[in-house]
Amino acid sequence: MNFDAVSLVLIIPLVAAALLAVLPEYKLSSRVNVLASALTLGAALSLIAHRPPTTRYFLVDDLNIVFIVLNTFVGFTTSVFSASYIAHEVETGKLTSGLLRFYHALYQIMLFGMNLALVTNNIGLMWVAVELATLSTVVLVGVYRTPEAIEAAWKYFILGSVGIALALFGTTLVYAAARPVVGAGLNGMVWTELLPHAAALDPALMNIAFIFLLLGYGTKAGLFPLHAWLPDAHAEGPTPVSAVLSGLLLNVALYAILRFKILFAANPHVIPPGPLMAVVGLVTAVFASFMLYPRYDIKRMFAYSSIEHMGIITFAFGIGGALANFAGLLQMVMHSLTKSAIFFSVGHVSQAKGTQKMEDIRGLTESHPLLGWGLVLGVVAIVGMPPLGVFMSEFLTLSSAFARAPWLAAPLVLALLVAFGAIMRHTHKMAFGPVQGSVKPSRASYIPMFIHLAIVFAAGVFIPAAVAVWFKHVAKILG
Amino acid sequence: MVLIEGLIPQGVQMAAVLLLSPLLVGITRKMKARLLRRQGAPLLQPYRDILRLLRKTPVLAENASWLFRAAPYLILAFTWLAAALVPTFTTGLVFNRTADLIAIVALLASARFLLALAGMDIGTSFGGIGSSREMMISALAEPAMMMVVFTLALIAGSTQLSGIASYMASSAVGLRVSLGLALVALMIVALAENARIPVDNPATHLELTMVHEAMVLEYSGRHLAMIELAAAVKLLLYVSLIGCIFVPWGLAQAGGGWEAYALAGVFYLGKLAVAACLLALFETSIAKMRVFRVPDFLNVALMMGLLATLLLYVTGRF
Amino acid sequence: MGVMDYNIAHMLAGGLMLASLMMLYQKRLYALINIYALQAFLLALAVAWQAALQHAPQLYITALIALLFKALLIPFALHRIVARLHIHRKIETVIGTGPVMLSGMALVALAMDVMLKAAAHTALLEREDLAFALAVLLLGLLMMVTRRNAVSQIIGFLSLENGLILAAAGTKGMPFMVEISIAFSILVAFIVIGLFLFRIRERFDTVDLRALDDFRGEWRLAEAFSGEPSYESGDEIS
Amino acid sequence: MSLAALLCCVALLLALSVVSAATSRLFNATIIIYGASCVVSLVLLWGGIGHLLTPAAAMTMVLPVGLPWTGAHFRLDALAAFFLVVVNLGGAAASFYALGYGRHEKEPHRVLPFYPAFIAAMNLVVLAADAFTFLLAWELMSLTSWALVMAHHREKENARAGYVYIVMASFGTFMLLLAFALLAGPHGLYVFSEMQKNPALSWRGALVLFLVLLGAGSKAGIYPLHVWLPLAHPAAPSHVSGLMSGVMTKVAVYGFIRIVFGLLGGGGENGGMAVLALGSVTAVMGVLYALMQHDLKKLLAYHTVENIGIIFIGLGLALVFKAGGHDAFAALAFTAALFHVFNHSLFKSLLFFGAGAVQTAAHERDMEHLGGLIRRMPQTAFVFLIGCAAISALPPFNGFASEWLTFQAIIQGPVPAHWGLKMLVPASGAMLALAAALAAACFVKVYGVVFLGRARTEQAKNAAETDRFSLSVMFILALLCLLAGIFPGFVINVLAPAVREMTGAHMPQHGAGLLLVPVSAARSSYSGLLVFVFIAVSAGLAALIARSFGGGAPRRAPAWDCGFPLDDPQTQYTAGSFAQPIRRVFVRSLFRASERVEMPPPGSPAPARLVQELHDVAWEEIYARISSRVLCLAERMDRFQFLSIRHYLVIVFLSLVLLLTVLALWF
Repeated sequence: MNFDAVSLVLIIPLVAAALLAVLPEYKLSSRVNVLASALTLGAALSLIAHRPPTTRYFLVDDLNIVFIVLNTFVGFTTSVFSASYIAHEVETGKLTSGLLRFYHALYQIMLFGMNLALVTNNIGLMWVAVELATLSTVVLVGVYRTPEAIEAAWKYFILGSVGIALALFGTTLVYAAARPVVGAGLNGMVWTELLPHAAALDPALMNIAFIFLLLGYGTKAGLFPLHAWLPDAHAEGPTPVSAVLSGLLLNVALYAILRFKILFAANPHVIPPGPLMAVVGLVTAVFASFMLYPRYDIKRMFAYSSIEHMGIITFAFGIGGALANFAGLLQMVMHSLTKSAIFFSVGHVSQAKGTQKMEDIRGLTESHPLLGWGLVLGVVAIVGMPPLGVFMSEFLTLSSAFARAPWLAAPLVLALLVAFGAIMRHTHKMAFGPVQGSVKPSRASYIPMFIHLAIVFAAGVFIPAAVAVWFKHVAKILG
Repeated sequence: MVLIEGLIPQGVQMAAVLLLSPLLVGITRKMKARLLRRQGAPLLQPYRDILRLLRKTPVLAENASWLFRAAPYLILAFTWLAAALVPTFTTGLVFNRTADLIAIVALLASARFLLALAGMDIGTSFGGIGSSREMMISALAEPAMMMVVFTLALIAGSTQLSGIASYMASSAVGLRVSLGLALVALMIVALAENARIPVDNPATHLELTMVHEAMVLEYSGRHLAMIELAAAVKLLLYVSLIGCIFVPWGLAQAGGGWEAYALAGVFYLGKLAVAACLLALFETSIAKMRVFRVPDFLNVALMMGLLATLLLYVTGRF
Repeated sequence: MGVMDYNIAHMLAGGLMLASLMMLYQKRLYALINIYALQAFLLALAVAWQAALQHAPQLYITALIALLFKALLIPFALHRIVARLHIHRKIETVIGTGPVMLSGMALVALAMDVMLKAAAHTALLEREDLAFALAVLLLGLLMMVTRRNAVSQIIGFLSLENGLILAAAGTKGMPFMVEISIAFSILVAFIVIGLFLFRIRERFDTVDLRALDDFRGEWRLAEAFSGEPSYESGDEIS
Repeated sequence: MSLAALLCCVALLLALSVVSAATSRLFNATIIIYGASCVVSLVLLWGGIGHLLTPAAAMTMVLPVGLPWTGAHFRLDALAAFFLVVVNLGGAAASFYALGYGRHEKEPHRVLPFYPAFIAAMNLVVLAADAFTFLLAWELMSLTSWALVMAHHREKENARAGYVYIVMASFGTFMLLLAFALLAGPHGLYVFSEMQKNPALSWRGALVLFLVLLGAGSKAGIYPLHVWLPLAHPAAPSHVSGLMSGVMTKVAVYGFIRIVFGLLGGGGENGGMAVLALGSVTAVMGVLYALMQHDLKKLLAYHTVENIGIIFIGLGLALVFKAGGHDAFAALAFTAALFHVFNHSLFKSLLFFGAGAVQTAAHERDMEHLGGLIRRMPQTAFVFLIGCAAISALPPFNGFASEWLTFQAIIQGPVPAHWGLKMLVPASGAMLALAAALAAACFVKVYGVVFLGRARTEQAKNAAETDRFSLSVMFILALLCLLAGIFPGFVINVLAPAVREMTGAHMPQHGAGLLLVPVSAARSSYSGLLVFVFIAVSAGLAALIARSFGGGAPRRAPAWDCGFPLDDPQTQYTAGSFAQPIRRVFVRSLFRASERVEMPPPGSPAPARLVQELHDVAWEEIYARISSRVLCLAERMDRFQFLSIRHYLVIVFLSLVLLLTVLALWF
């Protein structure tokens, strides 16, 4: 294997992880962390220009390059945010340098796992990669070692493991279905080999496989009723991890589902995966939107918002068609950027105010104007108001769904409205009104947050033609 | 030339409504007194009252504003304009096109608006009481009046009063249920708008139920004269209105010549006299209502007007 | 492939499933752990047999991992945990043995029905392996949801995972077998270490999961704010 | 002026927003930002007027922003030009007003950055010609105005107002989005010109109308979707309140017209009926709410609801006539509606500016604490009186002219064939008359209690006349109210192209502008100019003549008050007592009003109390219920947050078994 960009995307995080595991000083290691993430991002960007040839192990096509670039980008910005976040945690004594070594190394391992899951051309390797990413995030979630954090990590771990097991069984079944057609051995797991023969695969086995894969990777993606780990994992872990969980790991799981969806949709004898995904997505969105109301913890609320968005995205992909797929893809990108920006803001807010309880956070726009308005802007974006990017994707999702199946779009509107009401209700109280809690200025790094929001804003009003064409092409791939 | 020829009857009408209105009040009062077996004031007493008021020095409350001083003249102007547009002795006057029946109702509303404001200017409780009740009554009377307008417009195909009057005078109308309903509604509205019994008592001050008089309590001198005159013009307006719509006989056609105008004028005076007598008769034979019974009374008018309109809409006839 | 080959494979896979069923009605922890060890041993044999049948040497590694790690190391560790942590030897179940066994039977039937119908085109052996594996997987899940005790829940997961390895090994030529079994071993190790960790940090007095429930997210927050008692952590929802 | 130039102006406004976000804390920022907004608005206004006056073909433009493969389409036709005029007239007036008013703002950095963007968004809505751009601008308008509502965020009431507002706005946007989705069809033809080519039919058409009524109606303030409006409009600074009430609701009307008339091609007879009925109810309910209200700005906001009702009566009639094929009458009704849009934007801005002046002068919005301001602020009082007269539909002002046209449309229009309409059309006439009469009553209350009488508090006593900027813009608006009232023919001529675009016909052209003739002079006519001249001349003459009798100059004396003048200003009629008769007559059941006297027990020195209760039925029956349902449902679902791991596993297990069973049984 020569040293091409794909291997760089994978090797840099691995090397960095090894290095970080031994570096003692947290300031240095957080810089190394940023550097490594930046290098990975650079490697990923170079993939756009020079697409490496497809091998049996690695594949870079229009679909996953979106994910890869997004992944490495958010990974990079989060590492920047993480540096300032961690500094504060060390000051307040919540984390020790020993734990931080652990933290930084695992951060890179997690990135490695996710990148591997995205670039691999092999459904077995993909499974391994997702598991790796999951395990590393489990540890990251539990890093504070408070009872709540351990409980969240444990829950995440157990439910995630069951999900992983189900996904593996599904993968095995796909291979079993493919073997008679593609032949035994590695080829039976290579996605680019499977796809041309999709129509010939045993439909009955594929049906069962789809159930297992949907449940398995759906657990990772936080689809109802498999979402239970997600809110707590977001709420109890360090905020950079929450940002990465929401912004990236969910996408990776979704990416896996999408890959399989393409495969299943190509076989006319299999139960079409679209409707099932649409229904699951819809139920997820409606459920999560209601769950947003009785929330006390700010991070948990935004975690539920992530679930809601995953529901919407799954719904959009389930509906299918050029418009809805485009919308789903766009929504996914926008959600990653926005939600991580929100978590950046939330992280600093909860550090500044010393609490994650929304009751104790009041009048943010006055006490911490930049953070407060950043949060408001992020929330405005996440609930789908223009001129920010989520609006465009929700516009397309809703309008294409409503024109085709009004009865499916109606619950989605309900979900969006209920979620809107809930998030706004909480945010309103936090951002406005008389100040409550600490007013001491926070030493925050605003750059990652505002970069994300700027991109989201730009995408809301202007998507460059090249990107649009590319996304549209992907939408076509998705069927 | 044509314009001048047209302007003369218009001018006559305008002068007539202004000059005749106190007489109408006088006749009514006289009739009422006689019905009560009193001698009553002379017929021309209202003229004397107005003249006397004009000569007196007006006394203004210390905190009266410019609005308070300007209102009487504007009230008179609005009322007078409205009255000038109602055909008294002839249809087709030059100014007729200025405003149709809806606009006439609105002109009266303007006058009332100013009067009610003037009532509140000094900041006494009586003024407020009067304004508040006046607006409550008008809130019911105006829609009822509008329904009457609708009815007439649907029958005559016009909201132009001279058009309506000409149509009513023609033989095409006949007896209609809706017209009857409209007449009753219009009469109720007229009673309410002119502060007559049973809605208000024009003859008393200082009664807790009073409406119109309460608003003008603080006025004196020429301001009061203007308001009294405006009230008289308004009464004349409603009488003329009922006359030209429901008793359109004797109206001269436009450009009918002096003889026709003169004859019509005599008819008109006769109508006024009869109306005054009927009004007096009605007022002496009925008691004043409690103020919160008034809405019910006006609701009758509103319902009748609405019924008349609906009948016309639904059936096209009646 | 001869009849004998098939029969042996069949017997081993069936044995795996039987072990799962046996686990369902165990009342004592040690017995449960022992049966798990038995199942892992059977798995190792089954994988080795598959390795021989498929001429796939890498499967021997998988078999070896199963034997050393699952049949020996983990049961040993679990024994130690139970002894060290003074966990009740009696297994607390959510529903009685009878219903559990009945549901287990139903699950086996479901697995057979779904799988045998589905894999009609594939080889008989593979089909049966997949069917048994699905049954083991479902039984493992059933065990996880009917036990309150953390150790027995984990054993449920482990047996579930045995089913997965069986399926993977039974599917001819499945790549990444070694990677997958290593990945799973790490997972399992994590779980077991997790158990230790919790104990070591003395966060929990017992490994009964009800103790963990007290730290469910927002639990205390919700109580603090609403003032009303929250939901019983019992079994009214299932 | 070309469309590109107009769009540049809009971009300039947006840029202004960005600039002010950075500089709003500077000393001169207020003047610079408002001044610049005013100038840009004037330029846009000029562009709009120019397009209306010179009959030019519609201009279109596509920018490569927005939805990637459609781009952002913009179009300037007569209708858009008319609303451009409405928006920018209001925008320029508000900006100019704010030059004075804005100086009282304590936290300009919470107002300035959003203000130019708000105006820009409204302009964009009017110019947009594809669904995405339209909705984007629409929601941007909501967003910026929400931020402005939250400018004074520390007051608890404002926070609630902002919340209700933003939720309702989002609801409306979603409804419009769905309507556009139906119009665009499954292939996503989002450009208006494409939508026009294949209009939605049958149930889809009805659904579109329904959704637009919900969407645009909620923004415009149709009953019972109006609840946010009286909360949000008063919460904003007064110049913004004026914009929101006077202009933003009109943009909502524009949205309704654009979609229903322009894209859907009319909603059919049933649709027209629904709009008519809603308009009538809105008009009456709006004014009744206003009568019960004693907060000056809230009251004005409720009057916006009323006037929106009047506008929708006109639009409903236009739809009905259009469905019946009576284009000329549709044009009449439509003209009436547009005219009222224009008029309302004038006098509602004027009134809100006046209210703002009162608020800054007396630091009070509650009418019960004001009074006698005519003596302290005579000029404000004068223009406010004109505003009151105009909104009460009194001749010779503009409000009357447009309401008169609406009446004419009702009366002169052909009798519809539909039995429901036969009932509804006259009923809507009655409702309109009732609304007009009640509005007059309400403004007697407003003016009488706020400006007349004696000051009820020290603050009111010490109020001072407002600044020159505010006064001059109020005078201009008052003058416009008068001019539009006495030259309605001119306005109608200008409106003709827009009316023709939407209804296919237009009202007869008016000549020199003396007479306003809806159908033919024989049937009805009105001349505001003559009325004005006559009133002015005869009132002047009457004054002259009356003086000539020798009464002499008036003498000042204490008020007579039937011989018992009471010094305490509290003895005056209050807003509450003024409204009491109407309250007893009209609103008892509609508002579940109750009054009871609480008598202390015998011997107790406690005062007896009169307790009045009013219930907002629309709020309690619809919104409170919905929100409690949602919260209740959320509470129930919240169980899922608190299950144990085993329970979650049970759920996973059951879903797996369920799916497998389904598979086993069906496949």
